[in-house]
Amino acid sequence: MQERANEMIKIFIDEKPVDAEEGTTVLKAAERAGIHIPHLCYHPAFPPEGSCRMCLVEIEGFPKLELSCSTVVKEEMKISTKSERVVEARKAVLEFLLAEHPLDCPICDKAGDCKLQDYYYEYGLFESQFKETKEKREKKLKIGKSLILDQERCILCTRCVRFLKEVTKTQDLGVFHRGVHSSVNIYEGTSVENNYSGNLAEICPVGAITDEDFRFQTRSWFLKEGESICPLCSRGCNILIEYHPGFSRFELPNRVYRIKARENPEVNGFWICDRGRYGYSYLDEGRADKIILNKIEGENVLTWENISEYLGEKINSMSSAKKTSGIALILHTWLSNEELFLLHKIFKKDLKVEKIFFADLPEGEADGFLLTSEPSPNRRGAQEIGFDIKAVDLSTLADGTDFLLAFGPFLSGLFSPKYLKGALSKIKRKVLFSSYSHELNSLFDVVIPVALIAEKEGSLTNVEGIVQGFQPALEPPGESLPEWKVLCDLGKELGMDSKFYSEFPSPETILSEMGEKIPFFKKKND
Amino acid sequence: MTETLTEMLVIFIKIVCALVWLLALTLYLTWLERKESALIQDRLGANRASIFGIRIIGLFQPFADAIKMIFKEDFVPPFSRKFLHTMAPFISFFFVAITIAAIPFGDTLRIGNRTINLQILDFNVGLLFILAMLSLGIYGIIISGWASNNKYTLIGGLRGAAQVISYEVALGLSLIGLIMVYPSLRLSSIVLYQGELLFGFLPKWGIFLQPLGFGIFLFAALAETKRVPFDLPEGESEIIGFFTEYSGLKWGLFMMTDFMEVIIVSTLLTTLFFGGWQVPWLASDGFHFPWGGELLLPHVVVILLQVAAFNIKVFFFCWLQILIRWTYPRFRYDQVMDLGWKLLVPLSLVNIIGTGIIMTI
Amino acid sequence: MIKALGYFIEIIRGGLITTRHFVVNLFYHILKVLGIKTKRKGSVTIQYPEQKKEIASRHRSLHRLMTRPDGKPRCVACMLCVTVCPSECIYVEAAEDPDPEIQKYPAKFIIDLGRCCFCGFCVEACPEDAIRMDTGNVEFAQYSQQDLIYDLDKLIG
Amino acid sequence: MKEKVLTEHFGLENLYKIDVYQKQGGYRAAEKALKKMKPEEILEEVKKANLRGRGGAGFPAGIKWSFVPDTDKPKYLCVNADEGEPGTFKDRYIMSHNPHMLLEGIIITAFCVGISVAFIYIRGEYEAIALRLEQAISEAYEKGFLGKNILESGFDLDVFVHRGAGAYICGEETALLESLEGKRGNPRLKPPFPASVGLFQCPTVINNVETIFNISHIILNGAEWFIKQGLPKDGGTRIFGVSGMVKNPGIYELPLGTSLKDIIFKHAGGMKEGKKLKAVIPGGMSAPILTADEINIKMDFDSLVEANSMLGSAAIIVIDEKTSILDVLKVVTKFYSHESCGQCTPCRIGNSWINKIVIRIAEGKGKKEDIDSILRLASNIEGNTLCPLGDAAALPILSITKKFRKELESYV
Amino acid sequence: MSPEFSEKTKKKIEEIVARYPQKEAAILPVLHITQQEFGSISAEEEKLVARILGIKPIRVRELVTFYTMFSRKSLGKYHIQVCSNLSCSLLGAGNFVDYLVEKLGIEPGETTPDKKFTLSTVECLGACERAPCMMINFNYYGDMNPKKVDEILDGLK
Repeated sequence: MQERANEMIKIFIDEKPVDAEEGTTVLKAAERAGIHIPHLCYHPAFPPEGSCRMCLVEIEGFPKLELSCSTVVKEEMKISTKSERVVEARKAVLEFLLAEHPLDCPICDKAGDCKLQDYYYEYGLFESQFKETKEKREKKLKIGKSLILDQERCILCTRCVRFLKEVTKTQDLGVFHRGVHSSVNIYEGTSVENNYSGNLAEICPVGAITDEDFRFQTRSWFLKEGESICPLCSRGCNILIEYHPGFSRFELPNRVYRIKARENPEVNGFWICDRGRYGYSYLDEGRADKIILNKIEGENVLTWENISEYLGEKINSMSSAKKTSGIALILHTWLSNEELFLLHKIFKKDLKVEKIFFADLPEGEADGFLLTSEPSPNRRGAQEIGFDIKAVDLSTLADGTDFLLAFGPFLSGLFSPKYLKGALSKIKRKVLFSSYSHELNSLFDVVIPVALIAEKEGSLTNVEGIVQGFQPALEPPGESLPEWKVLCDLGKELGMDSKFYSEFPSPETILSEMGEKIPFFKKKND
Repeated sequence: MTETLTEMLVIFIKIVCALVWLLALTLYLTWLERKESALIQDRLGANRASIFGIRIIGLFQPFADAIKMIFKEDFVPPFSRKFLHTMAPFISFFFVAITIAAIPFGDTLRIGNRTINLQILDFNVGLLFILAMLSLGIYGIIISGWASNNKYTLIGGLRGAAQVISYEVALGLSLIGLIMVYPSLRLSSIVLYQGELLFGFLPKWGIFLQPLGFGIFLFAALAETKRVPFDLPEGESEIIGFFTEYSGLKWGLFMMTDFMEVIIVSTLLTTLFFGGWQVPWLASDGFHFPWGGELLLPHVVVILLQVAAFNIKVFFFCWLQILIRWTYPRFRYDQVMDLGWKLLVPLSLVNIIGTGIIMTI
Repeated sequence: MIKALGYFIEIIRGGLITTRHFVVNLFYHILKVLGIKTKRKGSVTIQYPEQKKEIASRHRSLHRLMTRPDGKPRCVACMLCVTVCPSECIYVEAAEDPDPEIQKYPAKFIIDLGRCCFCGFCVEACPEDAIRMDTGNVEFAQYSQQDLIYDLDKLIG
Repeated sequence: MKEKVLTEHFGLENLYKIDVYQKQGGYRAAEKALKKMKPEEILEEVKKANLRGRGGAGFPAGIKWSFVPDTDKPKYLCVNADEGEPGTFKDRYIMSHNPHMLLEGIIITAFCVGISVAFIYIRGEYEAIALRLEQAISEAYEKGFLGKNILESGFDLDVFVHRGAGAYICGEETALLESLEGKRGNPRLKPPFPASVGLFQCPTVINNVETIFNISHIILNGAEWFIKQGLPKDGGTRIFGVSGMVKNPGIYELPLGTSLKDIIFKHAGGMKEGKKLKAVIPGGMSAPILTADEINIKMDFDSLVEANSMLGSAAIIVIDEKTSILDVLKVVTKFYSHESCGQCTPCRIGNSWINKIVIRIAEGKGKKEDIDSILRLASNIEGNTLCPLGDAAALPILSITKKFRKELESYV
Repeated sequence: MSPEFSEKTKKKIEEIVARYPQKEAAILPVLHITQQEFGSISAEEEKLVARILGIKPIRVRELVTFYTMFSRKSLGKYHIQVCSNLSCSLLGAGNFVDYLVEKLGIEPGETTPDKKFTLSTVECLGACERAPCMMINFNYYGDMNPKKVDEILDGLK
């Protein structure tokens, strides 16, 4: 993205005229034109290495096959990526790679998204001629807190070595020995210990480096991918959530099996930190899936259809003076821009509620690269919308409050249960929107299960002020639904500007409305 | 007094014997049906039922079936006419079973100075009685079809009624010729007539005097039994029949009725067309062969021979009916009706006229 | 009329055919009862529990899991059988084997025979020849569905 | 027969000492270049002389120098003395005899291109020569031929000897640079060529020892004279190293275009112990083999290319009739599988694979298809690798297997 | 006990390091010196070199395993390296190695128990004109034959 728009030149790939940026490589130009050139050692994040020899292409005027990952395009260059010679060369390279590569796909976690497998299906499909014995190497080497290296599977693309050299600058891995005995290894007594080690397993094109967290859990072809944004810090890294849609007959222990980085040069490049990668248990563990009714006076059963009715009735029944002083709100910054905007409009602007607090996870430590210190994905968004981010003060909160509307499970992390119980018992009506079944839930009259960021639509503003939209990657469990739905209905219910809320069938429309009202959000989303 | 009592005892014994004979034959007809069909189809047939490990080629199968049927749930559909639903199989069963009363099993048995007719009741209108009883059996079908309160059973019942009534006509008409030949409705007389010889050597059996009548009667009787190829009322394999809603013993009764009808038809065929208990050239004192020569036999032996001959003939017709049932495919409903009304009825009329012409000549 | 007569003849012929079968078969049955051995048999019936038809070598019978020489399952929990199973009746849970040459073994291997359609795809898919359907056992009917769920021990044993 | 140029005074005792060398007219060329000539003139002269690189590829040195861009970055000269090619020993020989001639060439080259630091990358095994070179360097410093302000021309030059540590691949220029930078000797991607981005990311000239040896003679005697010593397209004499089954193995400085037969039978004294010639490897082990029938060939770049071989480092290895070609193949494949750096897939795995096949054949477990396998694998390596080592391995294997297929088949 | 260079060597290393614009570039000369000083480059020495040059030990290990001249095992007093490449093998290097193996009682790559000799076969030593040749601690010996070897080795003892 930093690259200035270079001049476009015309090249020919497989006799098809293609526009390419000047100075770009053949591989990138082809990728842009939708032609995939197989490659193993090349990774867009690193300078070309040229060692795997998979990306060879035939270029008119060159006697040898040229590396597409390093050859720079020139005007009128005629490139052929599928000529017989190229395919033969690819086949040859594959044959060499597979000669020394163990055939343990059945036990390899990479099987299914292994590049070597893919290319073999695409270009190989030969009978093995290799009758000699393969080199014996270390099969199971623990090289990091959750990484396992299988040197036999390694094809020496050195992506891992380069990653540790150029991204984390820790240089934990090296290539030892030479020739066919070359192998990637760690120095004894050391290991890959950094907050980005999980990326190694992801960039490894074969199953040489596998992730212990995912090791043997399932097979990758069962998994489906959903795009989302990591909510574990304010960076807002783009992620892919890989989940298992389940078997019809057998129950699986969990839905989400791993998180992968999704490329976004503006935010996270190609990487995500280990916290975001391995901290996905929040998606499955302890989820609430039913509306909990602890204390309801005289009403019938609450469902999602009549929650807004219930809330609206409770708020409307308060005297107008009490509306501003009697209502208290506890928010958190896992709410999307749209939800915060609706909350701001309803409670701050229309009802003029003053007691609005934010309960979030306590600050952590930043690592100087992607991970930020604030584990709140939308703090910046809340500020831009106009919230004054105040920490929860229980005495102020309870003082003269009749109606408490709380969001999120984080309250329990901030105060001791006893203290919390004492303060909350003074408040007459308490409603909680939370995704978890938590002991905190018992302190509220009604607990409404809500969807997490991975399960809803909306947008988040990251620490740098980039507004990123997201779509649901997973189905919310049980009765859970996103908050914005109930907030839209509540707005209508309160009748202050019911037409205004009626115009919001989706977060997208809310965001465009936000753009109208708050210049910060204008056109940031596209 | 004692005379009356003895008379009653004799009749009672006769009833018991006839019923036991009928029911036992019915039971074993089920076995026979299975075995015969198996032989026809190169199979083995039922041979598993055993008592203490003895399983003589499946002869205990009928008992097993009976036990099974008795212990099966007797399910009465909640929407049915319960009383009629329960009654129907008994009606069917009763009217078939009662026909046996008119069938002569043999000549008069003489024990001392007492003569015993080997026939429960020697009606003078025995033939009419049998025809009447057979046509009354249709009530069971119709009632069961209707009382089950099921569209399909009703259709089955109606079909059954229509078919049986249609063939009743041909059946009755086919016998007119016979009555013209043997001028009696008394079955024992008919049998006796058949003991005479035609042209001095050929027994005067109905088959020889009334070949066409025999054919019509055979077809009509087969249709009466409602078995393949005339099984449109039940159509076990695809059409849903009148006893769909029956289970257990009541269904068993329908099944038994079915087989009993086979036996009754066989006895009628034997009695009317094959000389009943008559053995060719056997008189009450022994054989008198037409080519000269005699074989004199004691009275008991003659009676036993006659009863055996009757049984063999009945048995043959049972066998034949089962063979027919396992050989031919089912008629279409319109074909059944066509056959009855358009072929058998006119043919029987032709038979009557023909018989009349021949007799007057 | 001639046509009808033709039908009639055919009908009679049909009856004769069945009669022939009846008589011939009866003859052989009687011979058998009398203890006379004949080449031809009266029926084609196989008396199942006592007599058993030889199972063809390609017949797909009850599954079994093969073992390594040391008795461990040969299965490496690659889950290809799970993937290929059209009735989704196989469930595998992998676990780490301390032996780096094996690495992966099935901690759970469950086949729900109640769902299995015996297509044999799992056998075809298995890269380790760990699952076979050659036991020749076709008599594993059970009174409850639960008893048809076979786990690792049952499949190996 | 033309005169010897490089090896002219090799008979002299203590030629490696600066005094002796100077007595023979040493450093006159350097003086001439630095005092009387401009760098452009030198470049012009070298270009005119058609001096082709002596390392193997035969790229004209003058053109190579002209690629060096004019930048503010420091520029480097690397003298490639990593003589690893089996059969080649000329550099060791000439360096040990006359190290000063190399230094003189370095001075002129550095002056011409504007270089102030030169590294002599010498293979690790040549410790004695490295010491001799270091001694010569210190002598040159003392005499003012190196160091600051050489010969009052305002030109500074430092020369260092850098010992390799046993890696054939470091003879490849980019691998040499990597090795010099203290990394594994893995070849770099080209482009960028070392002339623009080389040692420590700076423009770098890399030349073979023998190439640099020639420089002083070109400067001293002029390009015309130099061309006369050889062929018009390919100036100068060439040092041929003859080894193997000959009577007199050693180096022979001869003009390019001398016939191979003459070199073997005339100069090297013919076959040892009256053995029969079987094959010749004409340019170091990576050159395709020539059979006994093919030795009537002129030894220059183009003639050999025509004969599908190459001049390479002009190291002639003579193989006699008694030697089994399988043994030759075994040595060749073992060498390349041992020396592959392990970077590119075809070279890393292909060479070891071929080696394994050859060993298997030698063990008597070969099959007929194995020979086809060798051919297929070798041709798959050829042209598919980053550096020329892949080709260097594939070519001899291909040529040996093709030309001696019958003999190889007799082993399977 | 981690090893340490002598003061003299340290100075020498400083001098060498000063030649290169990047400290890391001096690693090969420094490793040569290390090998000379300690006889081998084991993990401890690797760490020492890494510390001196300010790089990670793993970088040193990469080089030590890449270049064949560095030995991670300690060598004997005399390191006999016999060329096994083409020119030498043509002239009987194979027999010559066999002779040495017999004489020293060790296989190539091993060291005699008295730590005096280490025998290794190497690729071309660049002395093909004197084939078969060998090198004992960087001293070349050419035109080898058993008799000559005996003389040389006896001279070393």
